[in-house]
Amino acid sequence: MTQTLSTLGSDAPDASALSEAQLLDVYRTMRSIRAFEDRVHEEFATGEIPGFVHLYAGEEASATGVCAHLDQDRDTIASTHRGHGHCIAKGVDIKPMMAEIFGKTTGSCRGKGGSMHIADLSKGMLGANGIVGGGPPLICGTALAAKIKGDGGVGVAFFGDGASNQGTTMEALNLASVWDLPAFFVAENNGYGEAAASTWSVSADNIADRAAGFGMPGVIVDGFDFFAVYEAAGEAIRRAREGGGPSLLEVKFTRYYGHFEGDQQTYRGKDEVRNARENLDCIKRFRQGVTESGRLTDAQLDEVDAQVAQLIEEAVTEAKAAPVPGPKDLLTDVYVKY
Amino acid sequence: MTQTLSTLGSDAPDASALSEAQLLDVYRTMRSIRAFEDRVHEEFATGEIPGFVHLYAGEEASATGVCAHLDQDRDTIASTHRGHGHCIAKGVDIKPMMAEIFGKTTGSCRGKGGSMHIADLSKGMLGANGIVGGGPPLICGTALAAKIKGDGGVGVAFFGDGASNQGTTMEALNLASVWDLPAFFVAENNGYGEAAASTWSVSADNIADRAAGFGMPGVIVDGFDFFAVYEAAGEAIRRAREGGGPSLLEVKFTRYYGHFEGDQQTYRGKDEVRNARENLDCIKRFRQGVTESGRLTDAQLDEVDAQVAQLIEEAVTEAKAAPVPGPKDLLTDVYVKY
Amino acid sequence: MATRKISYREAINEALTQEMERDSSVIIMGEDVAGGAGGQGEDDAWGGVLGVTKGLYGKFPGRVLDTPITESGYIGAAVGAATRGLRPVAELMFIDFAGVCLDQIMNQAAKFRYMFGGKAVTPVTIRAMYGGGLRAAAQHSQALYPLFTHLPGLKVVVPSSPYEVKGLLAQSIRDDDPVIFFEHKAMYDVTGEVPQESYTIPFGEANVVREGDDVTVVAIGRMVSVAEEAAKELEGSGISIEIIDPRTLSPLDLDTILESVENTGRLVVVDEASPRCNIATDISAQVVSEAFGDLKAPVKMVSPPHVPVPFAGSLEDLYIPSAQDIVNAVKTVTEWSK
Amino acid sequence: MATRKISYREAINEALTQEMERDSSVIIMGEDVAGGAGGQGEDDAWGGVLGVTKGLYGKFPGRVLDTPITESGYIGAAVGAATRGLRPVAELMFIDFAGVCLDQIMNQAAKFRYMFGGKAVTPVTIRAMYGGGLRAAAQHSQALYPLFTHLPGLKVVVPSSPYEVKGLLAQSIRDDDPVIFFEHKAMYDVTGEVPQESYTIPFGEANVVREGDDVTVVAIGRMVSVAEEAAKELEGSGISIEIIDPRTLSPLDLDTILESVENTGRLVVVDEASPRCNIATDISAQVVSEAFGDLKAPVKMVSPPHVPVPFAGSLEDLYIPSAQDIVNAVKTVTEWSK
Ligand SMILES: Cc1ncc(C[n+]2csc(CCOP(=O)(O)OP(=O)(O)O)c2C)c(N)n1
Ligand SMILES: Cc1ncc(C[n+]2csc(CCOP(=O)(O)OP(=O)(O)O)c2C)c(N)n1
Ligand SMILES: [Mg+2]
Ligand SMILES: [Mg+2]
Repeated sequence: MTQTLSTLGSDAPDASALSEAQLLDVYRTMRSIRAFEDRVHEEFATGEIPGFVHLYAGEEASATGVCAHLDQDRDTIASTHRGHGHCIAKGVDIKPMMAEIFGKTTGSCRGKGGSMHIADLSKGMLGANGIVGGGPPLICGTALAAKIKGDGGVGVAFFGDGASNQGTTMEALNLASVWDLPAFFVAENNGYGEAAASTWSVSADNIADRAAGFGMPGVIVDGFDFFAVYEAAGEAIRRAREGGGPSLLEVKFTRYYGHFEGDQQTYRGKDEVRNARENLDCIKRFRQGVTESGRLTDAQLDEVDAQVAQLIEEAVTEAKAAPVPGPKDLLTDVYVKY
Repeated sequence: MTQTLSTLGSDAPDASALSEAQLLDVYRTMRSIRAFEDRVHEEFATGEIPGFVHLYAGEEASATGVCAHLDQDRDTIASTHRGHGHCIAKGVDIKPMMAEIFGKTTGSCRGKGGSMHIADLSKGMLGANGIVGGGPPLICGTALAAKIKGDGGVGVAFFGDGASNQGTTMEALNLASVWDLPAFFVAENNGYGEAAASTWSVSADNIADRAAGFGMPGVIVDGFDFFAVYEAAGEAIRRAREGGGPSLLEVKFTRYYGHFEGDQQTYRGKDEVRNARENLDCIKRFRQGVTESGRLTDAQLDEVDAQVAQLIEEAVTEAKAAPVPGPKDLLTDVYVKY
Repeated sequence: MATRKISYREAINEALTQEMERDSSVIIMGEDVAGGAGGQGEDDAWGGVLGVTKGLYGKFPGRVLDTPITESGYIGAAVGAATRGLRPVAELMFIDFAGVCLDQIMNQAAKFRYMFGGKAVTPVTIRAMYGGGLRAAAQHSQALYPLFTHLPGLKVVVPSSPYEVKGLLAQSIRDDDPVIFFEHKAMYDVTGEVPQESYTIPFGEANVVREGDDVTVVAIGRMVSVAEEAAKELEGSGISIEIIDPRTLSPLDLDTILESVENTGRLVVVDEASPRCNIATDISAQVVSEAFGDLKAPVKMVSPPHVPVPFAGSLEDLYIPSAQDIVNAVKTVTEWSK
Repeated sequence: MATRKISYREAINEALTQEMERDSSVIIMGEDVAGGAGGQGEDDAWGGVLGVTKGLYGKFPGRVLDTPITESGYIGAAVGAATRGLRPVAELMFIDFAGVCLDQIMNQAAKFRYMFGGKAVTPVTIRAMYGGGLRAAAQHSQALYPLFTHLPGLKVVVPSSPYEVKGLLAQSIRDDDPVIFFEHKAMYDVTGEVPQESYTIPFGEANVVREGDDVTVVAIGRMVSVAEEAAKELEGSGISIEIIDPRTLSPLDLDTILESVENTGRLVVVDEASPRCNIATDISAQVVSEAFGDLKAPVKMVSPPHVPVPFAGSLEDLYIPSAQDIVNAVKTVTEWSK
């Protein structure tokens, strides 16, 4: 049942119908993620950011192409340890995100969660997750809630190639199918789970090949191509909303940084990242596509770049200046009532 | 990659080559399981057997057809809560089994395990298991041990249709494939996990359809047909022994009794069991096959029946007469040394 | 409120029914809780494995959901659904099965609120059977509530009678925090006076089951009735014990225990859980830390030995704390002198 | 034995190396312990996530196995392999991940011997990181050894220094029972004197780290060094504490603690685990039960508050028990009077 995009036919949402404003939004999202991650990379290197940090640079087209179809109210996503991109694409505010990574009271989670646990339920973002495979079962629940409420909402679980081998993920695929849930599973295959290659850890040729065993469509897209992700995701989400049940999308690409900040990456081929950055990059490709086709101008895009750069600069400055949590914060927020 | 038996080709072990003695062994095993289970059913009804008991009657061809290819020394099986058949087929002694079910010191586990935990490591039987999906990961380990020792041993995990949806089972399938283990996964699809139909709980048409997603062959056989199971299992086990990696076999049939003793089974279709008992039964079919082809005589088979009946009778009598464990048994056997 | 005698099982069913009637966001899920899906026989054939949810499926269409055998999947789904406005009651058949789904309880449900800076509410209730007495052996007889009491973010409820189970379950469902609700599998047929109308019993308020002057006996769950037996036996010796049922282990009403100890000067804690790091040690340590000056004798703990639960009835009866064990402990502390 | 200064990390690596040299049945498995499989870059790039197993892959071909992200799968495989003659050392990266594989530890490895009537031997060692201090937040900072100490059938080891970690790991690997081995993630760079030669430290023999007369302080794992700091601070006040490192929590050497308390009459237990049902409560309760008459003051427990581990450094530092907390507790018990 695994399909490549071309076989999807006329049902697919039409990326060429995106308006100028929508295209600018898409670009702003991808650029924001990239700028956010590049800056966190720098700040981490100076020792100012505590804890474990996993960067999403290179994978922007996935979060952006999927979340472009989602509402903040009725649609929920569950993310991974590599969650900044999903947060930004789902509309979580960037300044509190940055403050959270620095462990400040102004953070999305008041400094209690950090990079691995940024969440914003009010935006339908059910959290980054420190547990590989933690998210997919949760999404069966948010999809079930949407189905029972009948609000047309969809649940989307992002997970990595490594996570695709976790039992929790596979259970969620089966459960979503058995319960016929409005759920969408996005396998972000960036080639590695930590230092282990996905070609080794996934016993099928493609993660999407597992979809058939769970009675759902499985589609593979080029994750460097925003429009490909956008169309494939749109199709799956539309189907889910209309009661057509869950699907699995495998998005293939490469991550630009190490598994986590500090990773020397000697397990990778020498030119892997350089090649991707130079020849495949999703932002370059998007930019080239929309300018060559005359849908957007370089000036418009440059203006977005400048706005994003300024926002990130402010986010970092404000995050650094913000207060750290104090003794009384230690004991709050455990229970609603105890 | 799912195959039906006919497509396996000439590699399959040839059931027609089974000798008279071997055929009698097979029959003795199936008959022993049936007689054991029928008797446990009766004894349970009188209230003499404590705890939860799950009977294997109707499924004899699976345990027998698979274990016919296994050695006691180098090959290990992991079983399920419905484990009596696997035990008997792997050569665990019947009298200690019966005593175990009655909770006596003469039991296989000295009365500490009961029906759900009968084991005999000396026979390569790593235990019935009270946890659905508990066995498959263990078998990756026994197969790994065989691989590392290089003794040609194989690990076999039996599990039910319900267990096929458990993450632990699916993880084991992937791991066995990634590690290229001499492992064999036998999905015993008896139509139900407790009261839930497998057609509902398994999101694919067949459990074997999942094999492709784990890069291994998946084969379906008629579980009422000993010879079909024997040939399919033989092929998979031979391949595993020769370093050809793991496979998945789906054995389809029906269980004759309730999920556990006491189950009223109102969730089942009215004639389901009667039909299977009358028209599909593996023992009847085996008997008919071997007598019609002249490979065995009714007299030979009747003699086995009589011997089995006597063995079971003795087993029950001795089990009932055996002593229960006493106070000092409570604290032993927790650690090798503490 | 007018009461009538019903069983513990009926009391649970009644609480579920009444909560589902008053709040349409309450849903139920679990293995065969809706009777077993997809079969050819009757609807609502089972009501969970021991019949507790029987009848709910017909009363609340679409809100009583069978699940495949996929504890990580559906416990996770219950948690996810709880973050999106539902109040799921998930049945984890035996608490022993927490081994295959602990992450969704320990790292997801329990931690969301804190990790997310107080911005999540996860009103999920997980009902599970615990305890010994049914000859269910090592994997189906554990108490395990100490594991959950250890984990911040969870509430742990262990009701001791039909009256308690109804009121505490209603409170659990209305409660805004994740609750693990322990039902003793040997108590379903115990009957007691229970009001027909809906009522709740608040968390963190211990119940003084019996007043007495000489020794405070804190007992958990089914041990409350065993302590009551012991109280009767002790009447002959002229020793009067005060029995306290904490009802909820997290939160724990230490004050009521301390008040009693202030009066009696002696404490025995009776806990069916394995002896290391259990509730008996927890309460003992807390009382000693807070009220050492009140104590006239050592605090004694009555718990099983540090061994798995044995199958044979002769052993299991020795394993489970008995009235005689309590009597002995009470005598030890009353007779104690330096 | 001649010693030299090496790190905790190096001491672990050395123990693994020496045990693998002396016994060919010792194998190692875990995520990226062999460096990361299948990539285009260097072999042995990682040595587990924090470099502990680095170099072993090259030294022991075929005996150091990377795994996919499949904790139920490979922990189960380690357990299964242990029943078939290997001595697997499985790395569970963070003990927090026990949530996705607890069953194989709790219901399989821990219970085989008892359930099978003493006829199984399961010499598996599970190494895992625990503890706070690295700003790793709620899902990567737990101590959790109380959960495993609660479970009969397991041994629980928490080494407190480079010397201890080497000798205790060697013993764990040679031990015939399942061992959960806790390495504090903030200690890998701590250095200390360690013999080059192989040696073992027996289980169940506490170490009196420092002698003293006024208060017995039992401290676990990294808390031993924090207690040593406290001891120095207390010297000024003229209070001398005796510090005991239990080394193994199961089995627990209660006798050494009781002897010390007999002398000091006062006890403080320092435990980095969450406060309910933890080791501090366990040891307190056992000492009170056995040695109430020796106590001159309440037993005090120094543990974190009942909240998840916070991310922000300002909070985490408050969360983890400090030398000052120990000093305060020691003063409370020395100054205590009715
Ligand atoms: C249950 C669990 N196992 C292991 C880890 C450690 N870990 C964190 S991220 C990671 C790799 C995940 O790989 P993948 O799913 O491909 O996501 P990616 O990092 O490539 O985005 C691992 C092994 C974890 N956090 N949780
Ligand atoms: C982890 C776990 N979940 C649930 C159960 C309860 N349970 C015992 S047997 C069973 C049904 C198993 O179905 P299947 O795998 O098809 O095996 P069958 O009983 O049909 O042989 C269930 C749900 C269990 N023992 N363990
Ligand atoms: Mg990846
Ligand atoms: Mg079945």
